[in-house]
Amino acid sequence: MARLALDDVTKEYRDGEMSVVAVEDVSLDVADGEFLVLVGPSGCGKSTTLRMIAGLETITDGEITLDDRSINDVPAQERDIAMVFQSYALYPHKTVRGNMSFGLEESTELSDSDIAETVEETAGMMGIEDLLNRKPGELSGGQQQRVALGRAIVRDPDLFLMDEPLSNLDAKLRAEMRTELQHLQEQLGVTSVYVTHDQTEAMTMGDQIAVLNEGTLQQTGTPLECYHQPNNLFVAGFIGEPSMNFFDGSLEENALVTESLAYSLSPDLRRDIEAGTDLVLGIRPEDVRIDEPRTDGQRFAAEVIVVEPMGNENVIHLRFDDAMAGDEFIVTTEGVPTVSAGDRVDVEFSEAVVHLFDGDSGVAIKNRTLSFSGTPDEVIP
Amino acid sequence: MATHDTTEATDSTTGPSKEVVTWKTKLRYFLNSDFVRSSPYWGIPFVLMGIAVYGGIGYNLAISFTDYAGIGRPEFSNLSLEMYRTALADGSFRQAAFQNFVLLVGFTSVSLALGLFLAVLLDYGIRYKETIQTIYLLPMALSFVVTAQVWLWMYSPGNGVLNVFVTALGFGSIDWLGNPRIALAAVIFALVWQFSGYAMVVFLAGLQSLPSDQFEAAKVDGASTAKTYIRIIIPQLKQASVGAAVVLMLFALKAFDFLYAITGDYRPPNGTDILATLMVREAFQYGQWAYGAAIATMLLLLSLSVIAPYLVYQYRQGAL
Amino acid sequence: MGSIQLDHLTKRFGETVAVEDVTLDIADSEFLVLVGPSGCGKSTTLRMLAGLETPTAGDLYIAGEHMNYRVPQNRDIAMVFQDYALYPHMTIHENVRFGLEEEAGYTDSEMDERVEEVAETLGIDDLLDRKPGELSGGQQQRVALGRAIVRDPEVFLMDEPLANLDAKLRAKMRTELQRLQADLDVTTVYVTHNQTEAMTMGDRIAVLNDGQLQQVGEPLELYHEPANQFVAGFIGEPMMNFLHGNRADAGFVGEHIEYPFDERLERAVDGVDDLVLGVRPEAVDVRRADESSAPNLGPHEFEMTVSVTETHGDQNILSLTHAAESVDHDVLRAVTDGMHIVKPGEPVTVAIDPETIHVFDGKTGKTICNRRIETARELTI
Amino acid sequence: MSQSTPDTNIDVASVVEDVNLRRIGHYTLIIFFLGFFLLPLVTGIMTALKTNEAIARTVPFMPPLGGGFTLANLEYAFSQLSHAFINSLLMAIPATIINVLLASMAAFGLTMVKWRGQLVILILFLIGIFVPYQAVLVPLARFWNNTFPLADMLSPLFAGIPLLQSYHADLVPLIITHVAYGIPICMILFRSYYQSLPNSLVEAAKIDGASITKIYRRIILPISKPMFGVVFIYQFTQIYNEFLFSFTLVSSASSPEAPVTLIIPAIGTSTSGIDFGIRMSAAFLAALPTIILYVAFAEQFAKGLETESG
Repeated sequence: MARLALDDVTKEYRDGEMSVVAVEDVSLDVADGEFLVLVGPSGCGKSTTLRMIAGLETITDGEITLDDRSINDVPAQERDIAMVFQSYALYPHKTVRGNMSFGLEESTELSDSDIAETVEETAGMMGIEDLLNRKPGELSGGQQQRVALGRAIVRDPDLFLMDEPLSNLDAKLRAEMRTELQHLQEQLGVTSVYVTHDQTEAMTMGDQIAVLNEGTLQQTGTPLECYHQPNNLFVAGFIGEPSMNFFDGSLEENALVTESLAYSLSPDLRRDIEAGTDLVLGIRPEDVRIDEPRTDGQRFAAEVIVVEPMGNENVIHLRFDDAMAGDEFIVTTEGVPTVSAGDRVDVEFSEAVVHLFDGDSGVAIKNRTLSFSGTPDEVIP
Repeated sequence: MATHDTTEATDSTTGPSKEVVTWKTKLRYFLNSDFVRSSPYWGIPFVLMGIAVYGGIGYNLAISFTDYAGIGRPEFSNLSLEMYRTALADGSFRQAAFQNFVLLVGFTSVSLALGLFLAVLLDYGIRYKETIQTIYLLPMALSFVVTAQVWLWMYSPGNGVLNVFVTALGFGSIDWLGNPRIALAAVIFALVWQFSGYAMVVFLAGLQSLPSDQFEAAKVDGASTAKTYIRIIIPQLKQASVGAAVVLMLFALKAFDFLYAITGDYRPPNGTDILATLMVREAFQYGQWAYGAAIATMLLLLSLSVIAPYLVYQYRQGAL
Repeated sequence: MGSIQLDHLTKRFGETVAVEDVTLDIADSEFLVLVGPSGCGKSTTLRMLAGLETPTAGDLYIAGEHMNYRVPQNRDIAMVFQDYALYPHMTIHENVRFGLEEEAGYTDSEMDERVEEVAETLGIDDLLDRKPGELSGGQQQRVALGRAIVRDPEVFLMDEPLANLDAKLRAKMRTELQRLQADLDVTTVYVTHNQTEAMTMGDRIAVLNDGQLQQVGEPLELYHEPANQFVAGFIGEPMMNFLHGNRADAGFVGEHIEYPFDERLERAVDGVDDLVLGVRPEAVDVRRADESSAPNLGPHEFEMTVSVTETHGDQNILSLTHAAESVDHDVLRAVTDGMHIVKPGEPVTVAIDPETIHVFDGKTGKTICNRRIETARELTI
Repeated sequence: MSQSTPDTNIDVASVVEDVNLRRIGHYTLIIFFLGFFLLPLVTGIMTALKTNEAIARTVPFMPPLGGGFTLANLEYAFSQLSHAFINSLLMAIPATIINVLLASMAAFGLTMVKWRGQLVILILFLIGIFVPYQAVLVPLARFWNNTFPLADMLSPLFAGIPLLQSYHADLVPLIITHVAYGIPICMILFRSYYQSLPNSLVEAAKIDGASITKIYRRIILPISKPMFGVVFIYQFTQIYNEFLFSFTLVSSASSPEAPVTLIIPAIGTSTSGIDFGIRMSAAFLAALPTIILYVAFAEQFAKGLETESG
């Protein structure tokens, strides 16, 4: 049980004259029992951040505290954390039992029989009790994954760290393990930090998401907060699959004018924006409505380029008449596709669902209005 | 791809074939196949090597069954195991075999242990690693003959380096190579000096092929550096140890060059005679060709008894 | 032209049967996707087409000619490998040109011209002087395509060509590949284990499992009318829900729920006892339980509890357990609209329309009846 | 280490001290072993540069001071060895080149296709590495001396070639012998490299229409350039340093065709014992080519050894 905090943590790699800042002034607060997902493209500094928390990298500047105690100078061996590695890092010469007992033997004073009991109990929980006497090389990818998790859980640590633990599994197994990991974390209630580059994992698993790019923190929030109320263009584009559609343009009179369309903005919206400001219009593929042709200020004629049926939904690639050949946008529709390649259709960008970003800084000016049903309390604080 | 597939395909054609496949088609396919086209590549070197190695071994074996002593041609009409019986009854043969065994075990185990120690020493984050490794490995670039000269001087009973140290400590000088009771140990020590660098390189490669997250996982598991090496890292070097041990043992069996070069004579220092020197002496100094051949055959069997388990091990590991 | 026939094709490696009695006709200029889990024999089938493996039995025809006994060099095919297999010591220009050198009827300058032409089509013309090691994954992938295209072969073979790309790039290359194939009009056999690629790219899909052909058909045909339980489970993400149980007087009695049959289902299951019901997650309707205070359930409605909610933004995937049973056994997964939030632990009412039910034979896995579809036309888009 | 905060000052200090102590111990061991490996070599070189008087009176590994320094021993050793150097190189260079080429071809041929029975061929190659040469010495001597005296046949021919002497013909059997017995180890070195190449490389070339010969010439040969370096250096060192074959096939250390290794054990011996000044000079000169090669290509050398144990 622990509360983890990072306070302006920076990591700089110096090599002679060269200096690379991998992580810059990152501050995070992970409440006791919370599941935090660090997400971002490769090279964004998420793994470095995790490794600093683990004690595998030193900290250039800032402070990491666990339950208000600074752990900057505590060696990894004494931090009482458990980590699941991307490659699992199982010890190939030891049996599953040996792998799971090793941490207990090295970091606790438990007797051999206590260790054996704890290991068996955890193995039972993970459904790997039949595998205890096998070596990692004899196990399938999914089983190795379970053993790696079991090895972490058995130590009952203050903190779980996971570095892309699902990335070596195939799609089906990954989806399965995703749900299982969530079940498990809820059951154990251990504070966890989970690193991934996969936005789906971030969205579906995290209590909180921290989005990193180029070493700096872009946004922290609940998954739906990051999805519906992104702080900036990066978060808007990174979270969500297929990606949000973006149209670059600038404010002219009462409309946002881009290469291929003039999107009229309501007076309310354009009141605080200077004319001529560079803007980016963003709209999620599922928020675009496709209709019979009938153009007005927020409806535009477009041509269907490709239809990708997925069964439950369809990904439709469209292009505005004036747009360049490669400049397409994407719309998703549900059920059976009603349009096919070559069709001419109208698309509607309702003002309620569009996002506006500053063209220079990428900062969000307006996010979509939300219309949740069900029990949305807490998903957006 | 594989040729045997071709034959199988024709044996077990089940469905109705829409087109009659003639033997000509199949012959053309066979002649076009990678198997036929690639066979000259390995075939020519294989024949050359095969004649030299296996032809040689066979001929050697044949001679060992005769009583050929260098006069005329070997007489193959009257073959017997006489030479082998003579050898096994001969005291100097038995002594050479025993000393060979001591050399084999002593040299291999000490070189492995020292090599492992050096590898761990270099593996654990130090500066100028490349340079240090190069120096540790330097003796490997020398020939047995040169090493022998250097150590002959080191062991020199007059003012060799070893005796300089020994006398400085207040002891009397020692005739390292002249004393039959320590000569073998001195030879082993010199060979260890030359070959422990080799074991180090093999272990180092093994250490570096281990993913670094094994170290990290152990660290997070709470293990100290020493514990990590002992419990996690070194047990995983089994494969490397087996490979290095085999190569070292074969060096020990072939240590003839070194022993010859120490004295510049067929007879090595007392107490260091091994099968290889005995064989060359019998055959080339005394012209006892058949007897030499018989000793060589037994040396070969000894080598095979080291290699065969190794090959089986490699095969089981899927490394062949 | 480039049509392909597989006639009772079988491949055995010693005792193991990799491909068993596969018969398949691929029309000229068709895009056929071979899909299945790893080890299902799809790559072996492709390698037999390429001449890299010899069939154990059966016959293989490309463009009407018998191919069993022809080395790959003489087959007039091009192949794109998963690892791209670019020659690391040659420039991109030399890589693309290598195959042309063996084709008759090109002068040196014609070859260079052809290489440049292809490079331009693929947008790699400014990379021609570089070596493969200097290119990004996406660029290497294009070069691999270029090398295949340049020879203008009868048939393209592709072995998981997108597997090494990240998710965003993969989605992009997917549509690009489709367009390219349509422009070039060359018969293409594409191997993947990814059902999304299969659904979105193939004119037709052939599903393989354990070396046996399960079903061949258009993407939506496989989605809505699977021939057996394997295809039903393999195609579609999230996966179809399966409920195991038996035939009873009232209908179906399973481990967790009882489901009364309507007339259509009643007729279909006639005489079969061991049953598996299938229902796609998007066909499961979830309402909050307290919307009607008295639980007044219809015959196809159930009380359940949400165990895990995965928020994707545009949709939510709910894992549901039976209200009366323990929490750790999920019965169903359901997809709800992104704006409809249901939290873990909430009681819900679940409705499953009998029209959407698939029924499979529990012993053989064969489909007994598929869901009802409005019109046949819907499948042929 | 990381920067310290006030309340953890003491901890940091003790941690630093601890680390330093360990580091000092660590480096002390490393330096001790540097001495262990270098001392005999330094001793040899120093002795080579000393007058006999200095050798008798000074500590062997100390550098020669003042009048103790001389190049006479080296000059003498060089005059004795100069012919032998040419012999050694005439033998080692062609043998290595043929050896490496044949081995690469064999390795390519054996990794190209998988077929039943291949394992037998492979094992026969592997055993070839480990066979003690004593087991073939008697046949070898008889073959080149009695059955097929190639050297005698070639020597009139060699007499006619400029820069070569008729006795150089005696090196031809040695070259062939080295090639034949060197193929197995070199073949295994190449094979391990070819096996690490992705299969798809060769398959792609096949589908591109390339014949086996073209695949070897255009794909495999250029890709294995680094491995050629490794194997060449490894094998050159082996052949140059080899003693037993020369000992068997060359009639004596005083023969004109004797390579360097054969002469060393006999050099500088007199009735009064061994003249170590001359002996060390000769040993140093003999080792020089391989030492230079080794220092220049240490990485390739180590790579060859690593792969050997396999």
